[in-house]
Amino acid sequence: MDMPVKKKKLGLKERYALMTRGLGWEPSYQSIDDIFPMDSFEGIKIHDWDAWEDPFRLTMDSYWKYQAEKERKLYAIVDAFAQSNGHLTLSDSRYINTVKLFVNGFAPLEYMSHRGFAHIGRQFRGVGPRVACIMQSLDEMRHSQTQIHAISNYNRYYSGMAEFRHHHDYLPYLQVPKSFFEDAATGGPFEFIVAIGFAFEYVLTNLVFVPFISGAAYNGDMGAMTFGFSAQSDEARHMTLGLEVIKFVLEQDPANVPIVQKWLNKWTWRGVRVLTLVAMMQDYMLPKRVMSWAEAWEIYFEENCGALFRDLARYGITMPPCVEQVRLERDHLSHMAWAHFYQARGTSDFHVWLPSEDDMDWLSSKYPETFDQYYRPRFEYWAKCEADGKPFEATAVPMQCQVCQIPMLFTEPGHPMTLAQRHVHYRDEQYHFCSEHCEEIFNDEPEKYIQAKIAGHEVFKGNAFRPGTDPTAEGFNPAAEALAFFKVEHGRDNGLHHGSHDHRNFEMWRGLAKTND
Amino acid sequence: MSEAGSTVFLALQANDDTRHVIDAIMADNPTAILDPQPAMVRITNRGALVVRRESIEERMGRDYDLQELHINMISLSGRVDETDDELTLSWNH
Amino acid sequence: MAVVAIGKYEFEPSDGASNFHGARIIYAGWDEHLLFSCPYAWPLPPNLPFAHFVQGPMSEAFGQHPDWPKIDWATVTWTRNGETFSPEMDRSIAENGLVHKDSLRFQTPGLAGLDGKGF
Amino acid sequence: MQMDLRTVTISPQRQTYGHVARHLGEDKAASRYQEGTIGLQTTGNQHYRPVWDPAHEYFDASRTAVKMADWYAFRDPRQYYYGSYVLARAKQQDAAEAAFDFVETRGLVATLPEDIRTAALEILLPLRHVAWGSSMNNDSIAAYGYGTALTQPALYYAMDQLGIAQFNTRIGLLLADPQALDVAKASWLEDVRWQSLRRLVEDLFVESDWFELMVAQNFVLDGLLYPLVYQTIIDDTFAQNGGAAVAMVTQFQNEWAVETQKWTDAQLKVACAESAENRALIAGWIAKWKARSASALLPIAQCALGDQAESALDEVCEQLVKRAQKAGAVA
Repeated sequence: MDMPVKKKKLGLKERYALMTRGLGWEPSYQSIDDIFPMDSFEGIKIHDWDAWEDPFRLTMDSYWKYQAEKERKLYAIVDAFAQSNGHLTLSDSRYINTVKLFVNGFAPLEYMSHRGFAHIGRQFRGVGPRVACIMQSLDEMRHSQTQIHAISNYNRYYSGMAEFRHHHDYLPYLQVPKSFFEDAATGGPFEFIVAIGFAFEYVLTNLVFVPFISGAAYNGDMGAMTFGFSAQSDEARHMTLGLEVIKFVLEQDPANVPIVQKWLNKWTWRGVRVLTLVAMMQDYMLPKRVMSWAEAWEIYFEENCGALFRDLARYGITMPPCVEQVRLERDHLSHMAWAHFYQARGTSDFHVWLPSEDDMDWLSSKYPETFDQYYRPRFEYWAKCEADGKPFEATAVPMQCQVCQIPMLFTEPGHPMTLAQRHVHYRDEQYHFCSEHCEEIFNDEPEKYIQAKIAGHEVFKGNAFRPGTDPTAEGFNPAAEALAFFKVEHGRDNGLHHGSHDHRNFEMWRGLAKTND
Repeated sequence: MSEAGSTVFLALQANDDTRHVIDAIMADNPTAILDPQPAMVRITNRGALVVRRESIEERMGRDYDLQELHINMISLSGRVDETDDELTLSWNH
Repeated sequence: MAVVAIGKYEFEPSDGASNFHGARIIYAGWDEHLLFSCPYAWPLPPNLPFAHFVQGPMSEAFGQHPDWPKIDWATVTWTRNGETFSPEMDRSIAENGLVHKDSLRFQTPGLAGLDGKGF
Repeated sequence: MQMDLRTVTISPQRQTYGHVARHLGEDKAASRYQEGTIGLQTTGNQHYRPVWDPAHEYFDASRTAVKMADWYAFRDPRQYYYGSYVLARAKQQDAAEAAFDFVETRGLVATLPEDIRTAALEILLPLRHVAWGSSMNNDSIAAYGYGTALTQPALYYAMDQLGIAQFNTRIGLLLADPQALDVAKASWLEDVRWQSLRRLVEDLFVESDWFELMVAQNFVLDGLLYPLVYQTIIDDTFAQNGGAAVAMVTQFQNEWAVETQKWTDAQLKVACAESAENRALIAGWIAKWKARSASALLPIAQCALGDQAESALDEVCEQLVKRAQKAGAVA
């Protein structure tokens, strides 16, 4: 009998190549263009799919093993946090509103990302990128579910989360993240991966997860901290994929450069506009703060992405022009947003409050150039209105940007007391924008953005009424009917934090938790 | 504008598993800076950051597969080059 | 520019005038009054006198501001989609030439928000 | 002093998310599977048409001819959400790892009769391409299907098939060297024995109705292939002829097939119970793809079973017909 021969151990790269791209073949019974019909119409030219460098090289067996370990840890903490009524150890009940924003605004995007990566994981004709994309699709399913599961126990005790699925589909402010992601998903496969895999994952998710989740830990939310960090451990892989895609596409053909540059310009801007919600969450909604939005921007955009764009310069890629405006808005963004959500609180599904004296001192120390001069007076005036028993509230329907769908609350760059507006005619119809960058995005693809379902307009068209509603009936109240259609429980889900059911319950429960009587 | 001047970073959860990993990285990258934040650490370095399997194994006293890093990794920047023995983040190419 | 698509990509605009049951969407914002975070939108009947728009929906929206009752309407200036506009108060939305999705802004000389600070 | 948390006075305001409660018919505690599945996909207010498919909404139930009043009538009997899925697979992968280790450290490859080793390489290595095809087709279902109840397990199926393709690759590396993979690919591309099957797999790549794809790939093709190859050929024939080592390292595939059939059958059953139209469609698809799949698998069966091939194939076809009948998929 032969002696078993000790085989040469294959290196990681070689072995992974056999395990992935070795699986594909050149079809002959069907044309390859019929099998992969969607990876060429965008004008991106790929000459050699084999030039693809795999980012992290996880085979399915290692994937199952490591991911199972992450899941075991995560659910042990989620369970322990729920079983011990961990929500009562939070720094302050206001914190719970960040959790509401998260499940309403973010968890459904993770699901969209899962479907989007499943789609492009079918469409690229290179095996390497397909494997990387379906693995990311699976991770994104994980993120959506771990967020829903970790927040499930909050939902049992507090308002504003129970209808996250319906709210995400219809509630006006949530059309901002929803339309953002649908814009990417309805783009071609290459645009999607540049938008999400690169601009969103690489450039922006650090700004969502790292400071915010660190903030969750700081405010005593072990559940959110755990899903956040656990999700980020996958994001590290995703960012590497995003970066590889860009490098691969740019190296394949010089004609790809201007197309990619256009997408980078568009998606950096689209992403930063959506991050308005995160800026506000960081500066105003975390009772105990880790770092300001401006500081996070410096670390994760200026430093991190600066290095990246320097690296991409050799392909002729430049920093998106919108970054100039983003820098000018950096010290204004969170204040403008919170001032808006404060007054538009009737149509939100989370509670708002005015910053306290301490909060405002912190804000003015972090934003010495802007806060005291432009924003403190507004908050002080509103505090006076509240003290007088006449809290200020805006009830009219906001005018929205046709592209980002954010109410037109942004000011002219460099002119913080002048609201910005841009305007175009297209096919006998006029459209309005919050900025020249949103206008430019519209002008590039008007046929796409004329389809947008602008939330305020949907109400006026009668699309925000429940089936069977008769708007001509006596005493018909369109605002109340719209809230009913949105499944916002007026007086419970929306309004001011102080004195809300959530606030009162938290204080009562915490009181019980801290005493023996 | 030199690429060697750009910073790379690796962020890890701060827990018992990563203690030795962090020690190994700091030992292997003498110019690296350790930035502890709530529940995490961020290690930054100019140019490149190397994670070596052997250095981690020495400290852990057991075999270590570099892919175990995935369990506790939070974020990174730079290009990744991964072999059985080393994981390198850098802006060099 | 046209959308780069795999096939014919043409759709009716979601917000065409005919979808609003006869009303026209009109937007209005008040300059130097950033207490109101953004301009607002209303579906208005084309035969609504402009004065009724000001005294009705606009007053409801902007009336909370202490400057509102002090406005001298004779001195107010307006823009429409960024261009000078001179509405006649007793004429209707349609007679004033306002079309679907026009965006109005108005300036109130001498009234620059609380403490003159623009909000 | 002890600080009691008097949980009795802390009463939940609700038990689960609103859309989950409405689907369950009452507000009661829901499982992680339910909260992570029911109603998770957007159904309304979609903003833009895809530039890659302007004729449809991004999520559009009309991408299949099957019609359902409620796409969440489908249910995964295994109740897999991501966490329970990876935990189950990690456990199986542990066992598979142990089997590979056992075979390798005991030098069992050297004890394999040469004809078994050759037959295993000739069959299992080209099958990694078939598994990869199944992975692609299930990824299509995950991407273009309607409702998380169906698309979620389809993605798990796609990942499982990738895993199986990789296990088969490892078997190649265990029984031979990397060149064996090239030999197998050449045989997949040119050897006449594989061409009907390759044609079938490539035809499935261009099948646009995702439910038909699910029937053709998962119910029919994989439903015949797995019992034929991993049970009849490997577990029975090889194992009885000194090839137990091959059976050890394909345990994952066998267990997977048994487990996954339950899911596939349950989906067909729900769709067929919905309407006579669905039933007729599905029965037609089964008939159409069964004939093609059986004839495509015959040369492979012959390669291992010789003149026993036809009867072995008849037997697995019979099992498939029984499964179809049980699911109500008869016209």
